[in-house]
Amino acid sequence: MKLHEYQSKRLFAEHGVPIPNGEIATTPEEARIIAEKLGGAVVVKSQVLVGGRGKAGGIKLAKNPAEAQILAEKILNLEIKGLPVRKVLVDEAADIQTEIYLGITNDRAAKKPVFMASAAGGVDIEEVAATTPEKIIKIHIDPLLGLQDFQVLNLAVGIEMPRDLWDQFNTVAHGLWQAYKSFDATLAEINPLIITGDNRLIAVDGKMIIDDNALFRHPDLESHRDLDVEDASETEAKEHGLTYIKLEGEIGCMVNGAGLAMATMDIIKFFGGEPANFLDIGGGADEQKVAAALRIILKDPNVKAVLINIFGGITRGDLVAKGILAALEEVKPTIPMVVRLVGTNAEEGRELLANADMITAETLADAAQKAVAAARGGN
Amino acid sequence: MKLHEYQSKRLFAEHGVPIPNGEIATTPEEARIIAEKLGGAVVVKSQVLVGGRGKAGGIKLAKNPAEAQILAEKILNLEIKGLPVRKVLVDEAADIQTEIYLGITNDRAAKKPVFMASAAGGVDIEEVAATTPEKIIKIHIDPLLGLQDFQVLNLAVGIEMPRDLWDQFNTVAHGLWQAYKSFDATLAEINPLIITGDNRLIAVDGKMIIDDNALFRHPDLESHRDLDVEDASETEAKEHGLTYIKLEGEIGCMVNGAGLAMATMDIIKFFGGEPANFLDIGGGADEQKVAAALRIILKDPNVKAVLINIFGGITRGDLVAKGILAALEEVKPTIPMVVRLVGTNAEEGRELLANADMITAETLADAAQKAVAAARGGN
Amino acid sequence: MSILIDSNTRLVVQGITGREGLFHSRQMLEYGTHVVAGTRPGKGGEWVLDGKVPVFDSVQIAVDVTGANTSVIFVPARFAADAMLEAADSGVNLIVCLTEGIPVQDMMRVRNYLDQREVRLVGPNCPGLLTPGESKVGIIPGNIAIPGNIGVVSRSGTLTYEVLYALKEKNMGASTCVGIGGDPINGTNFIDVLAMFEDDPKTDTIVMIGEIGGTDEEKAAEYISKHITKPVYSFIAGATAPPGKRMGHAGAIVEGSEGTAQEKVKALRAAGVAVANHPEEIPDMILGD
Amino acid sequence: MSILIDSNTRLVVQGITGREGLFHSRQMLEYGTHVVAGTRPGKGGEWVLDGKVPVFDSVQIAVDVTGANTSVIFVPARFAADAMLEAADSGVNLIVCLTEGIPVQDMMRVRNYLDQREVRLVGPNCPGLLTPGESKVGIIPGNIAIPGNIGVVSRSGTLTYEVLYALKEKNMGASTCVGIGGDPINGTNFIDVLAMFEDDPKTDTIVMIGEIGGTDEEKAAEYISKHITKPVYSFIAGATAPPGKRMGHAGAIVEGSEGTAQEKVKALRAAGVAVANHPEEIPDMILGD
Repeated sequence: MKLHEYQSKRLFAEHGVPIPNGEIATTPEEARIIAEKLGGAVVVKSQVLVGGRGKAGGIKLAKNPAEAQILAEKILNLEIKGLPVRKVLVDEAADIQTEIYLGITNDRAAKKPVFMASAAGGVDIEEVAATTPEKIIKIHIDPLLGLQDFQVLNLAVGIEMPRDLWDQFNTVAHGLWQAYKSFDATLAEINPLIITGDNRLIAVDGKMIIDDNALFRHPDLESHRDLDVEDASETEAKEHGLTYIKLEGEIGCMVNGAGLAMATMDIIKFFGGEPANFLDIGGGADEQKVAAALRIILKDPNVKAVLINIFGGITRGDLVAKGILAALEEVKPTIPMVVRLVGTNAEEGRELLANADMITAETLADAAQKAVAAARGGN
Repeated sequence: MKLHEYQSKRLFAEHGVPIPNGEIATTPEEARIIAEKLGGAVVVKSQVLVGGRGKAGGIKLAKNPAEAQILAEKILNLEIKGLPVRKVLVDEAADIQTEIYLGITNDRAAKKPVFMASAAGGVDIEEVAATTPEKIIKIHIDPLLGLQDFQVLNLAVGIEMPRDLWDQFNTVAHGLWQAYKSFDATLAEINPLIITGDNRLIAVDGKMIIDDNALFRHPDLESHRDLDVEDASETEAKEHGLTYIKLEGEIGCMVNGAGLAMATMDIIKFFGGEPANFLDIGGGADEQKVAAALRIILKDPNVKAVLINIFGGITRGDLVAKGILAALEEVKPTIPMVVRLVGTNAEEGRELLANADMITAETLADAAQKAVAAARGGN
Repeated sequence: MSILIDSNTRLVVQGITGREGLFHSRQMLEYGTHVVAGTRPGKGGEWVLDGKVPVFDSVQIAVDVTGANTSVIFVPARFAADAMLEAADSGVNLIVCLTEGIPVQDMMRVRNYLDQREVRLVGPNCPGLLTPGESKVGIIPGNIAIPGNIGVVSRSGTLTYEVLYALKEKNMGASTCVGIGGDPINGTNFIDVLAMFEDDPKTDTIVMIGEIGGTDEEKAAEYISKHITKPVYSFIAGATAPPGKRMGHAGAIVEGSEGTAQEKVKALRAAGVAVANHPEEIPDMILGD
Repeated sequence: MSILIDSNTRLVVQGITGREGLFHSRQMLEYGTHVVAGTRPGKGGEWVLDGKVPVFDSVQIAVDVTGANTSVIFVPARFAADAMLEAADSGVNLIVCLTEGIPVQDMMRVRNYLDQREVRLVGPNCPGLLTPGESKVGIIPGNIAIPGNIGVVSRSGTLTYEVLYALKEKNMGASTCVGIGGDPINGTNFIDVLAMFEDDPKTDTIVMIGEIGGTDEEKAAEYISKHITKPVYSFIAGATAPPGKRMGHAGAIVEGSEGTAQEKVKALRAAGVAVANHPEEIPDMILGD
């Protein structure tokens, strides 16, 4: 789950990272009132979960409260990369002398978190990573030991942080690590961490991604979820314990297991079709899940045929068949359905489906070819 | 540093361990008022840092506030194993069905903390440890990983904790571990942890010893120090960065290094004398430390001769000599002093002491024999 | 012979009283696996599966009483890290964790702790192991594979079944099938299993099923070119997956240009591996050689 | 030859700019030790000891620039755990920590972390190492020992000096002297060093100086009886220490009947070790044999 800039920065601040004074506004008037409270110049920043907000006009400097109101109105009317701007963060404008990049993420190859820092922080950090990766210092953190002071020192030396700021940098680095750790982040990033004219470090922008698998430990973060970034069908699928990703093709897929689901998409393509979605009903799927999955697939108007490929392991063929029957009952689809059941209780499942109006297949290749043919026939 | 029962229990409670309602009283009247507030029967418990308080009459059950006042008066007038009772803890009386022992300490051989539990808790736990050690379940905790739920489960199963109390036990065990860890304890102990008639776990008595070396991390705990348990001279020594332990003999010793200090005591004994103290001036001792050390030694009226044995490494002989001269100037001792300086800057030290009225020695054996003879001669 | 599990495997099932734990314990027992114990805190003393398998409160007791040497974990994600650590401290030498959805920071701690001990973890988020005709630890349906000389290793669950099933349809059997799981941090990787198959006299041919995300397949390719003398066949799932989308498995994230199916296929082919267009091609490719 | 340090030792001094660090770095340099670098965060770029030794901000840089292979730590107790971890991660293969008063929980974490790595820690709370005539790492005064064939290992600092000095007075020399330190949790124990001396062709005789507290001497006695063929001489300090009193060293606590001098002496004598009544007896005992 991605968190907004303002949410991320507040979580960092809880662990001692200095952030600008600022508040969230949902109307231009609120933005003005906040700017009045803060005094002086402010930055009005759209809170949407995409990159490139600045280039899209979503971040503006306002010299006074009246200007803050005008800019907030403009920004709140923006749509950035398809996402509406519903909130703006009004932050005290900072005196930026230097921009530093700081980030922690999981390094799957090392099986450890990796702490990254660069003196070339700011909007171009991805460019830096691509063209001059040696400018990004990386230090792995032992997950049992945690971040150590000497590692922060190595980061500070590596990015040539002025020595009089090392103590502040230590606080920021440990704060970021604590936030990463205590909120089960898969990414915790400050970009830029700025050095001000009066020699203070401030986290001007922040980003966190929380491990969805760990949200049970952070029920309070559930309220931070932004549904705008999530496709309605994907969200509905998630509520049913399914993983659904909409694609552009015409053959709807329902498969158990992510690997097999991808392989099914691949074989559809191999035989000349285009998958309409990725859909993994997961292990041990029951009637309700299967019915929900079929409803979600059939909602997509591009779908011309459906391929159901279930290889029973934890998932049982009979329960899948019952789910299919229940969904057919409810949705009464008019497009052709190809079904292939193999594995645990597949026999029982096939018997249950014998009377339904479905195309059956023995092999995956057979199923894919039949689905491709059916989708063409349905045009 | 040893903590009192009430201090330990409060630190446990900060980490979620249930303790009885109760407060500290320094006068009988306060004890009555607390008992009134608590209502019902209370236990009046002397707060002194020695074992065997109950057998010494330092723990009494009072049926009502009036009785609490009378008992508190008695207890506050007690001296237990030489220590005055200055405070009593007035706790709600608990309905004790079962007494369990729980403790965490450092196992130096395993280089890990060890969590101990026994169903045979209460005052006889030391007897249990000595005669039926198999009744004490021990589980080592990885210091990097910390206490895990499965380990608590193994403790619970090991002491046959009733299953309906496992969740409560988990809270208590983790609370004790957190207290041990976050306060740098070398011992954190609940004895007894009781099961009440209505099936609750309560830590009725508690004990903590804090690692003196870690007190810099816990400046707030300094106020918990009880000076009664510390010999005045030992405390004075500590303030000067010295380690002094008073013994019963007649030869005062000043040595650098604990091992050499012990060896010096041993050799005094070997040659027929008795050491009056252990005194380690530590590494890198300077003038001030040496002068303080000599003053402390000479305060002991039993001392008939002093043996100064300094083998310079970090400690420099010239600085030691200057310290001795400063102390002699101030204290003007009348008893014989034997001095042996070897190692770093020993030459310079010996030159400085050449004019002082002291007996010198080349070897440790020589020094010890001269000190023993001098102590006898001085009788 | 075979790798990791065989007829000497004595299994304790962590979470045996749950729906999945019980269902698959019965399947394993019926397959012939020596399921000697189960655990569920608070249910020690009960017996399950028609009185055939005793339940203990902890793995330690199960190991002490029954001599279990392998553990399989069916507990929910939030308890899985503790279950793996418990198994690691109890004296078993193989832990197979099927649980899906374990927080990645939990897995980093577990993996770094396990690396200090003499115990192998397979998984998590995997279907487990099958040595056809001898032992099955996990949820791979026993009837989709027959004994043979093909070693199968895979990051995917059901995709593995496809391959085993396709092999069986051509009357080809497996020595051992190892599902290493699709999570970004796991206990056993391709290279570990490739090395075991290379040393296993029962295995003549290796099938490796990968998918997009990470660089384990690329590393495996490098290892194969240096250390593996037996023929290797492969399929990589996810050629049609759009970049930047998370396809169910936490591992299957394509970041930048790293870990695409195209790259993995290229690396494997460069290492002399025959890569199939779809999983059902594999048996014919092996027969064709 | 010798153990742990010799003329190939290239030393980085952590905390070189402090009073003790600087004083003893000069002593080591004058003794002939290759003091190639020092560290002090914030002072990287300076030079100390008459411009002979460069100061770096971190051990990593010091190692990268100077090829240091050994570190000695002079930093205060509250920074010592970090300093040891820093050294362990920087690529040196020997860390000698002199710092006294390190919290025991810090040491447990450090020790358990170091056990996962290929690095040896000597200390903390120790006087360091001396290979007479070749190299000195720590604070053992160089002029109190001469080269020879006696390996000395000790938990105590100044007591070790007594022994070296007493040997020198009889014109007897040491191969290497190892101060393992008196803390309850340390990096290297008696057994580790005994094994090294046993394998060291330069060492013919071993002197082991113990003290009350813990059971390391008892374990050493057991090890000696099984594995050490060279003659071992010993002295155990603390026979007159009253039980239950902490004698300076955190290790020197007598709990119950465990770890008394009497017990240790008994165990050592049972293992064939000659135990002296006081340290200055040792040279004559060796000469007498």
